Amino acid sequence: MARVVLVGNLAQITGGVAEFDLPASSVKQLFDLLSERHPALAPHLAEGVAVAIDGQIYQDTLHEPIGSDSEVFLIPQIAGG
Amino acid sequence: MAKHHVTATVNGDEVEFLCETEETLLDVLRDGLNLTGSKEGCSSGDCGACSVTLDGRLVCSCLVLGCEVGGRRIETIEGMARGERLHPLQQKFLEHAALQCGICTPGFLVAAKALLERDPDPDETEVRYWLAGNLCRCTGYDKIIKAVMATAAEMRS
Amino acid sequence: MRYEAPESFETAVALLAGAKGDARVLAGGTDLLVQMRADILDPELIVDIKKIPETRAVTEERGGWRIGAAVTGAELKESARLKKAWPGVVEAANLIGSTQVQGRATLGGNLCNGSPAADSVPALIAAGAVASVVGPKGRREIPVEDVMLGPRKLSLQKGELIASFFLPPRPKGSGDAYLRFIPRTEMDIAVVGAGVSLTLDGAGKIGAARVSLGAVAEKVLLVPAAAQAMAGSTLDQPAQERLEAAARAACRPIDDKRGTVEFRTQVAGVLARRAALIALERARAN
Amino acid sequence: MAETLTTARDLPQTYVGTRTVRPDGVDKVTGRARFGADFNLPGQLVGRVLRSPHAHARVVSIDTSKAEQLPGVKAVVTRADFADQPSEFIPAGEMMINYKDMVRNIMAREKVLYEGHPVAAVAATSTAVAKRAIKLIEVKYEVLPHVIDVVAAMKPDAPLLHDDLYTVGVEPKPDKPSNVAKRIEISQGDIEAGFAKADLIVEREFNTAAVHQGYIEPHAALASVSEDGSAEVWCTTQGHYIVRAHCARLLGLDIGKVRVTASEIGGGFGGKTVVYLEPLAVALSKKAKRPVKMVMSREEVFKCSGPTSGANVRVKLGATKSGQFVAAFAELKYQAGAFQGSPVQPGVMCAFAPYDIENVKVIGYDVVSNRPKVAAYRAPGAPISEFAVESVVDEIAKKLEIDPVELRLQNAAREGTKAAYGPKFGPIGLVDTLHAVEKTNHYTTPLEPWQGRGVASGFWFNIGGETCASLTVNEDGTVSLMAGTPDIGGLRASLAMVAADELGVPYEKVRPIIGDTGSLGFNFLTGGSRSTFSGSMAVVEAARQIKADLCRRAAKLWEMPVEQVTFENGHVKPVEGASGKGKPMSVADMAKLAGKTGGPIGGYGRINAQGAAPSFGTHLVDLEVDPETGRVTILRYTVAQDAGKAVHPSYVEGQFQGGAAQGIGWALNEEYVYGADGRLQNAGFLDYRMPVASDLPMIDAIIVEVPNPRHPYGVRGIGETPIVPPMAAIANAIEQATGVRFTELPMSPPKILKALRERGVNGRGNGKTHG
Repeated sequence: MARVVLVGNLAQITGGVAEFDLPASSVKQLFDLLSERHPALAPHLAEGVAVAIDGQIYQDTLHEPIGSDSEVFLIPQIAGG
Repeated sequence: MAKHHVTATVNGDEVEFLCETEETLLDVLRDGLNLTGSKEGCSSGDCGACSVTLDGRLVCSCLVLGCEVGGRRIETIEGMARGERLHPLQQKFLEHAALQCGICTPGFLVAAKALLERDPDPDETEVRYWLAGNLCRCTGYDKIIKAVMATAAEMRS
Repeated sequence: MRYEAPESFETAVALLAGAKGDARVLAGGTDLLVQMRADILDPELIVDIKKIPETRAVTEERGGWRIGAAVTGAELKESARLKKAWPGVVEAANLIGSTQVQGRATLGGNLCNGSPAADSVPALIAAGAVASVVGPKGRREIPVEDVMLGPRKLSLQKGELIASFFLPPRPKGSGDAYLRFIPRTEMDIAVVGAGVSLTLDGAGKIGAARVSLGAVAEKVLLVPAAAQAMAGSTLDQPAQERLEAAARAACRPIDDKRGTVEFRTQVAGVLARRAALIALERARAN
Repeated sequence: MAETLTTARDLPQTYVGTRTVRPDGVDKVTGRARFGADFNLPGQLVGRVLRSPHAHARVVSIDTSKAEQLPGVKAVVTRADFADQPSEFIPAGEMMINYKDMVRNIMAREKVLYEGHPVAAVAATSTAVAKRAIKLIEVKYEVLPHVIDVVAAMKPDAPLLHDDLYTVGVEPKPDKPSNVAKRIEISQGDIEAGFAKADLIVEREFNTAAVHQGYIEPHAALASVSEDGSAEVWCTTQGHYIVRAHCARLLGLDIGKVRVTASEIGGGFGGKTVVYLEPLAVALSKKAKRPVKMVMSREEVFKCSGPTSGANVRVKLGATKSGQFVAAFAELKYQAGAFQGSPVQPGVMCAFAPYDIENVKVIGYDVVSNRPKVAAYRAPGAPISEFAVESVVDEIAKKLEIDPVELRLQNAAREGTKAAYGPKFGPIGLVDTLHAVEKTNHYTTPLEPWQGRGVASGFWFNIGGETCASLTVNEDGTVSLMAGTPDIGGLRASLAMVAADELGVPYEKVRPIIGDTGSLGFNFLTGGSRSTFSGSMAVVEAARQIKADLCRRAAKLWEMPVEQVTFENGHVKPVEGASGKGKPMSVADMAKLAGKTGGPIGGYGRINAQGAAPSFGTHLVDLEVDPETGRVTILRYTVAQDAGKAVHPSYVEGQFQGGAAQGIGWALNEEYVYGADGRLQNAGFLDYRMPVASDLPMIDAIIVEVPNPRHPYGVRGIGETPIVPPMAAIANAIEQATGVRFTELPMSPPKILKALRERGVNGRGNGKTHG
């Protein structure tokens, strides 16, 4: 089970729950599982959330694999100047 | 009011152009003579991107009227290289990476050339003050100053 | 917009006097062109005075100096004898803008732009410079401190223009200096400017002196009280303090984007003192 | 000069890491390079914009009839020419964009929200006619009260900019609109418990002014729309695919029918990641059926294009006696300008990123006010929050009498540290930069009275993103490289070096260009310190395809199984011990046979670059304060930053030096000054005081290289981090010089003199710096 943490305002949408243990093996599966549990999260996940898997930040990619003991953070997307 | 008919020498060539009173030398160079190497950064003499020499004197071409330059000698960035040979300043700017975006580069080169023609051995402070009217937002000036100093040293030897 | 470049004062004066709309004198153009581009000015006539010989000459006259109104700062710097006699004036003219601007900007333009922050004006006033003005009624001489009345307001009449400036002869033991405060090292308009000219008496004490302050009032000020504060002294600590106090007392500045009343007043004293010390050092070496 | 502390893994690199002459260099030193305003087309018209003189007003009516009748006027556009857009954040060009706001920012609709807000635009046969036409447009305004300051804008009775803006991120949902678009919060641990453990708590409030990117080239765009509705645009931008996306959306065009070519770009720093003139030029050209060219004046650049936020920041940091940080709190209020979208989110995430702190909470507010909408500026948001934090860190160091570098080393984030924003860091170089600075003789040179030395660190995430690059091997063996992200500061040189190393061809034989939007697939913009990082990955991918193809071709020529052919050191050759015969052939040899072996040789890298790694930096500054005038003179400056691997060390140093210079300007003199009328008072280079050459010393650049394991050459983005540390480094140095801590930017002479006098700090200084 991957440990999944919502950073910042996303936790408000899940009623304050910020941490989950989820059997996801890819970012897409993770998003699907989260959306199932908290349908209100779905638009936000489609709307620009970056995923940090074991410290590595991925922006905008659905196919990145997630390990069974991975630590995953959902954080806001970053652009830059 | 009819346009002014002006004849001048630009980079060694005699040129003729027509201009309105309010058109600046920079307008004339860029729009009339298609010499777009001189850049318009502010139109108020505060950035130096439009630097040219007028009878050998360094000026901002945005602060000179086109109708003032009749019979005078203008040198722009386009006249700096001789045939295939770059001016030593141009060469040193390349070697020292003294440019990033490059928009201020023509103005710096024209201004630095005017400095070295007056003073072949300026110290760092003199170079910095001479070039204080040329704004660069990319480089922090470090490599520009080094390139000018290196050129001066090479031209002296 | 008409552009004329007459070769004589008679023609220039006739053009200016006869203009129906706004008529402007063009010398270096470093203020005029900026204001035209920003749509602050839209003159009907521009009279370029640079083809009139007197406006472009630097000559020694009656032991003093005549400087054409359209001589640029860069040209002043190239006159070694002038630089030796009036270093403060030459330095002040070369604080106007960048190298590029110094290649164009003139003493006449700097004064007639009518800015209380003009760099060359406090130095000219401290030097006791007199403007030679030509106009429809002929020529008249006006002390520089009487040319500017307030921001963009001059005492010149329609058709009048400044032909040249006269800097008086320099007795032995004289020195002048100009300092200005700007936030950067270059390219700014003075937040405060201070010009000092002085002559030592036989005993090495300060005799005749003039102090002028820029950017601390609606026009550049001549401050006789500041000159009196150091008269008869060698600029020792008490004289320095008197000078600073007198300079500050003369200030009536405004708060604006470039500085506050408090800052300008405080720094005016500091610059007056620092400029006086430089002028004194020069006088002693002279 | 650069000092390499560690080296990237050993690759057969001939060019990467060397100081080549950039391929676009000659054009830039001869005036030949074409920037935004240097393009012209036959029949082109001049476009100009009528802008609001008011900070806040309802636009009651716009009458363009007189302007339209003026001879020479070919088109006039207003709000009526742009369809309204729904209020929702939708993905466009890899960013989330609210087009309801964007369509209003490029052309005011119901209200004007800042001085300079566009109200109408005209296209005419000359500048003079266009200027006259602008004056003939009659606009009736109902002037409304305005608000400029961020704290004032948050008050319940503040003038309201948008009556449909409800604060997101607060529970319960507000029932009244306000100027606060968003509240965000990140936290970990328990800050109350953390502060309870602290022996020393320092709490300070900071204010920073809005500052502009200050690129020397004004915005410029040339658009030509043909009768069949296809549009071509030439403009100066950090991302021409983004321009394409926005123009297509705002004008209802198919993306495939809009072709955008990026000119050479005269600086951007984030400010050219958005559109201002481009959609107006397209709309005018569509209406006039002629090309329309628009160029901003410098005044327009300052009044109407994005500065970055000014802000109000409160920081509280707790430490034990031994110097361990145990709890951190910050509250950030950022100006967004007239529409939501300040960089407060990254500001929140970056605030404490350089440190390993167990208990952290950061709250941020995104606040609209009657200023131009902010745009990205180099490490958007980070310089503001890190200025505040690094100032407080310095104060803790002084109070605990610990060397400021040592205190940072003690608390520095390292590989495995959990960042304040959540995830753990991979290999990072903060500690290395601190050590690098400590080892300089700069750090130990004695100071004189009125001089101070300051140190500060900084962090930026860096990003990757969608990127394309193609490599074509020409008949003579030369290589054409095409990239899709504008080259602001040496990208073409870096990519050509990578291509040369990958293919084993001479650097001079690789000619890189930036393609237009029709030439390559989508590219995200040049920003986020991504273009060398991502572009080089796309080039490596394109080269990989070429190498594989060459092996296939050689295998056929040699009648060998492809597995027995390899590409090494620029040559295809049989693997060691292969059965068949075949003499090694270079890329140029293969190029000669291209037609006979299957046609042109090329590779096309199309990637979404992942694996971007953060860059940390530490700055060291010496300065002198003139106690009689408040003037600060920068005496000496050193930057140490982790580049992962410096592809072109000179341009890496250039980024360090340029970022430091911008930060020095931000620290000392740059600011947006507004009058009581809500109008900007210093919209020009004369009074918006960016550093000039005589203001600065040489800036020593130390390149630290802690390789990024996710990049084939170890590269990290480096462009943004250098602007983060200077403000705090300078504030910390001024504190050392004078004993007074400054918490308001810019630290301009009037403020410094006032503070010194109020605290009775006086003296005549060293007399080295004249007024």
